[in-house]
Amino acid sequence: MKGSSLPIKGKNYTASELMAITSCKEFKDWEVAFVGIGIPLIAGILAKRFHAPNLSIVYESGCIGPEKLRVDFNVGDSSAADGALCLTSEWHVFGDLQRGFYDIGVLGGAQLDKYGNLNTTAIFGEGDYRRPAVRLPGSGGGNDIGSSVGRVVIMMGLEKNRFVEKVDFITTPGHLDGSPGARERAGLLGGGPVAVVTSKGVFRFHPETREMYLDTIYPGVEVEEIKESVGWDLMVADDLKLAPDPAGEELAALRAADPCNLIMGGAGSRKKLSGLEEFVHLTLKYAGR
Amino acid sequence: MKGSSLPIKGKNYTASELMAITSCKEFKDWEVAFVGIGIPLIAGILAKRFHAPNLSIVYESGCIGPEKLRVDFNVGDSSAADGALCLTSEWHVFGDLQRGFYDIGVLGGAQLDKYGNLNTTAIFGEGDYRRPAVRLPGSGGGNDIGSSVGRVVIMMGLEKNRFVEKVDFITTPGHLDGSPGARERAGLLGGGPVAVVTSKGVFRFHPETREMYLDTIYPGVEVEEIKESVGWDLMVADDLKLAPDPAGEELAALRAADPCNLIMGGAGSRKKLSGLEEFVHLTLKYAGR
Amino acid sequence: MSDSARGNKLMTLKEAIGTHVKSGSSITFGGFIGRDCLAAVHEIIRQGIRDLAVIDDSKTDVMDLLVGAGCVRRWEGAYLGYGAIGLANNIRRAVEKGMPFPLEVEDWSNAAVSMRFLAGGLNVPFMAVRSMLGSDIMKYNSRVKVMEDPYGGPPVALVPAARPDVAVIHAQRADVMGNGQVWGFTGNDENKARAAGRVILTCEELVPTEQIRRRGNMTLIPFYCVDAVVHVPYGCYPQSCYGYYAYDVLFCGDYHEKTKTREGFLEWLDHYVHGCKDHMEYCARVGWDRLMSLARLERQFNRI
Amino acid sequence: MSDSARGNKLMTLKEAIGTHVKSGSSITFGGFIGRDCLAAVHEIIRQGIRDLAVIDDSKTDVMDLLVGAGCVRRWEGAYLGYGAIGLANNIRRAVEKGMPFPLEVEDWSNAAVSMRFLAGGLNVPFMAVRSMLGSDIMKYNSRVKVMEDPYGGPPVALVPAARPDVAVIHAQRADVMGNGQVWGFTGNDENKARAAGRVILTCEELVPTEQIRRRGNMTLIPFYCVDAVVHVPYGCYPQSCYGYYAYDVLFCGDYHEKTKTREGFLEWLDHYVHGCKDHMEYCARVGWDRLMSLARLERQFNRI
Repeated sequence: MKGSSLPIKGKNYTASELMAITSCKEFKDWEVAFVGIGIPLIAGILAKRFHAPNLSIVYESGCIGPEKLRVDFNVGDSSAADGALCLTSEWHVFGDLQRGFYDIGVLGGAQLDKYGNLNTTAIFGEGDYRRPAVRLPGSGGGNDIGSSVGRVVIMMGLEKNRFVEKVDFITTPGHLDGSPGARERAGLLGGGPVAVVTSKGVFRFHPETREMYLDTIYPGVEVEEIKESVGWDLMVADDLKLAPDPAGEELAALRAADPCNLIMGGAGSRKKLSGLEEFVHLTLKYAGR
Repeated sequence: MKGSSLPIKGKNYTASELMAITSCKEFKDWEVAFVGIGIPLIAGILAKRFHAPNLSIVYESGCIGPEKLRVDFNVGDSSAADGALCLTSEWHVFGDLQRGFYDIGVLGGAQLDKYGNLNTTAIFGEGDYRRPAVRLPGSGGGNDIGSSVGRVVIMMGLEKNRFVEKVDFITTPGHLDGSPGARERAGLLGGGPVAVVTSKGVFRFHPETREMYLDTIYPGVEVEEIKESVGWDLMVADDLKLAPDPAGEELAALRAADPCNLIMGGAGSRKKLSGLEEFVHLTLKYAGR
Repeated sequence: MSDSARGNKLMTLKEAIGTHVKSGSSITFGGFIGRDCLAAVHEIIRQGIRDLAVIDDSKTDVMDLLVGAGCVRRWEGAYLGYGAIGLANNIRRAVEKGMPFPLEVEDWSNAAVSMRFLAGGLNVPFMAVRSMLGSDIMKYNSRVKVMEDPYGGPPVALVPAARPDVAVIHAQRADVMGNGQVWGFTGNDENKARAAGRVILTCEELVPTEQIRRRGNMTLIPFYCVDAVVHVPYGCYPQSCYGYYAYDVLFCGDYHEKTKTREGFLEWLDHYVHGCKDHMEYCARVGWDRLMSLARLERQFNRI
Repeated sequence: MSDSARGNKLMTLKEAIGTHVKSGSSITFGGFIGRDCLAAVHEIIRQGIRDLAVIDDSKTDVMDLLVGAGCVRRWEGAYLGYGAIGLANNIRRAVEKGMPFPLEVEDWSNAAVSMRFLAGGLNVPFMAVRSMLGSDIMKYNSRVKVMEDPYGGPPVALVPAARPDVAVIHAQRADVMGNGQVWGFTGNDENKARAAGRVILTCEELVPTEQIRRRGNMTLIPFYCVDAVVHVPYGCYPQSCYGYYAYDVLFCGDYHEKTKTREGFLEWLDHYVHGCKDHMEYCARVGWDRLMSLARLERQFNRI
């Protein structure tokens, strides 16, 4: 997923940065993690820098446990292989996912429902699956990760019409209809989603109903404004938490991990670069090469 | 299969040597061949030395196209990997066999029927499959090669009770019941057996009936003595051929390829060796190392 | 194939594409974003090949170009997007507006596509997989079949073998016989090479067979899978090639920017594809100094 | 597994076998004759483990020893013979005469066993294969099922996934984390390591993780498959280990000779297994000079 470069009012960090730092807490040391490109990857890199130095990141291209010396711009970037413990095939990585070797996966999406079902295939709008208003990338490895990984963390910007009662297309199964054992009945092996980290707060899933509820809110955000951006009557935790401000070293590490600010800053930052040489220079500098 | 060290009467070579040199003619240049250990391998090595220098030998252990610098004593011998074009997995080699990439396979066996069905599982005798008179090694890759390779050459010593009307156990399918399309109906992809090279002559299969007939006879062997060792009324080609004496350079190359005579000579030759050092010395000498 | 042809499969990219890729062919490409052979894609566009059915996993750069250039009729795959950069503009125009042509889409997951190529490579009709269950992928894709496990376990999804007419796969090293050696991640290439009817093997370096023999474990694709060998240095640019050159994120960002309009894409296509008679001209247009910088960057991290 | 255990899985062979292999376990062994870990087999015999169900492809040396020593109840596999040397004497005695115990045999082909481990490693219930059709293997093995192809092709055979309790796999190099690097042919080891419930990884050389990272493409078995790492130089003797030592055909020939009688085998067993407290004593009894000669021979052909 892409980041946004607008700082939170009265703060020295952006919502995207807070998302990355908040979600990095979801990784445990020694786990094997299947993370997507963009903010999820930055979160994984941060986890390795701080509380989970032995976290192994896996890429569907076939890279297992690389040293994160460079930020990747796609899962097939050669940087994904830097000093990897194992360089293998895509089909082996998916087989290992199906075999239950991977603990956590982080996914983004365009549409999400209250049971954590994700849509990354198409926004139908006036159209349908064949002729949608917006054709999205499709599953990629998302459906596979959501089906088989130990637990799933979802990262999405909290915007109107993205958190909906019913998604146009279930690309990646969450808790399906929320009924007990729904995933097992379908033949799914993984545990499904446990958290949704957004640009305004963190949601978790109720153990009985498997319905999403607001668990943590970001500084300067009102519960009402979150409820307005959600397409159903949102439950809020009685002990609603306030996300702590990131530590300075966390922000520094985060910004260093994306030295050209191309992940968090997007196209805007790209234009700020003088050219390829500056990109090469900053990449080598961050890697200490 | 093992060799025998008795020379054919009035000749300077043994029946095993003639078998190896006769069967080596079955390989064509540029083919990919799946050969078993023992005389079949020696035949493959000879083919590479003479008319088929670009023959690639494949081993089920996962070796494709090694330089044959050493003779192998088992398919998993590290010598099978010497300078190979590709070192891969067993399952990939069998997949490639099933995919139709391999032209010819050479198989041995304990029992054979007139349609070329092979038994390498058990000789029942008074007993049965569970408690046989003689338990043989089993299929190994034999069934797979016989099922999927382009064409099969069988090598067996011609002895009483080995060429039978009906084998106790069909380990590797030949032409099954000999009926038209029998292999296709069973779902088999390969062409099945085309020749049976024995210690007394060469058999081939009749294009219409798919029944084995005597095609070539070795020097000093009588048709009657062959018929006596075969368990059915054997057809003999009208133009029965006489196998030519091997050329001196062929015999020399064959003996050089098995410098300790362990394949052709068996246990007897092993005892003739002074010890491991002599084995190492002769192996390096043959390889020119 | 004649004996001499078996011994030496070397061709130019123009010859290889012209001989093996036809309008209406089904096709797959090696690599996984990194190691995608973009040079072959440019040649397919130059030769005006049409109505391709592309069967693949995640192939954004390849597909966005081919679809924008009007070469593709059908997509059977899993992912077409630019990850951190954004959506694929030509894909969106084709699916949402039928521009330049409508694109027939059959959605799969990456694991499903991987298993389809594994089945194709093994020459078996199908593979079982535990993905897509409970999702709408199955609702719109009737070729995914739910099957009861005859050995008594929970239900699984079956996916059919993929058997494209052609595969174009880029390796770091190859010999003229067609042995392809790959370093870094290998994607589904070992199985794509086996599943396809014909294989065009492109490579960064052409090496003598003796060098192949010295590192047989690196031979991902054995000679008997391969029909044509083509030497195409920098063949993946702007994507990365492990051990040779890094990804040019800026060039790709500019492409994404430019292709937001159909006109912008056509200008890009004229400049970088139709405007170049071959891959060497494309490299010159990109700039050899730029390619060298990316090679220098990659070799600071991965050397072969 | 605790974090420290995840970081360092190093054990002695005695500890690893004692912890992970129990009487009644189903088990498989890595390698394909070459790279068979005979040292682990000797330790299993020393510990008096019984009633093993061995699921494997071609595993003559391992099985002839285990069966002769009375450790095995059942064999699901494809080949038990000495190729050019002859039949396996202990196997024959067990099957033909029930000596020392009857051996339950389920026959498969090597391709079938390979597909069973591929299925087990992928955690799918079965694989399709085009072997065994029309043969008597299917007549006596009811777990091979002929299935109509739901996609309209000819019938295929289905084989069930293999999921042994334990796999013992010997690699040329490993780190304490459990990353196993293998050179030469790889047999079915990548899939056996994934299919098994627990994996004991034995190795010729223990190397730092940094060395593993320098050649990630050689890591056949990733750390997360592995439960124990054991350093066992010459662990495959008398079989070969690519790049380290050659096969001792004379020692094996003598073993075959000796085991023609039950008494001869028991003498051999007392001398080389029960008479040695561990693998180092076995190596000493074989003779270090002999092992060095085999290392010298192998390195004339294959170096890593």
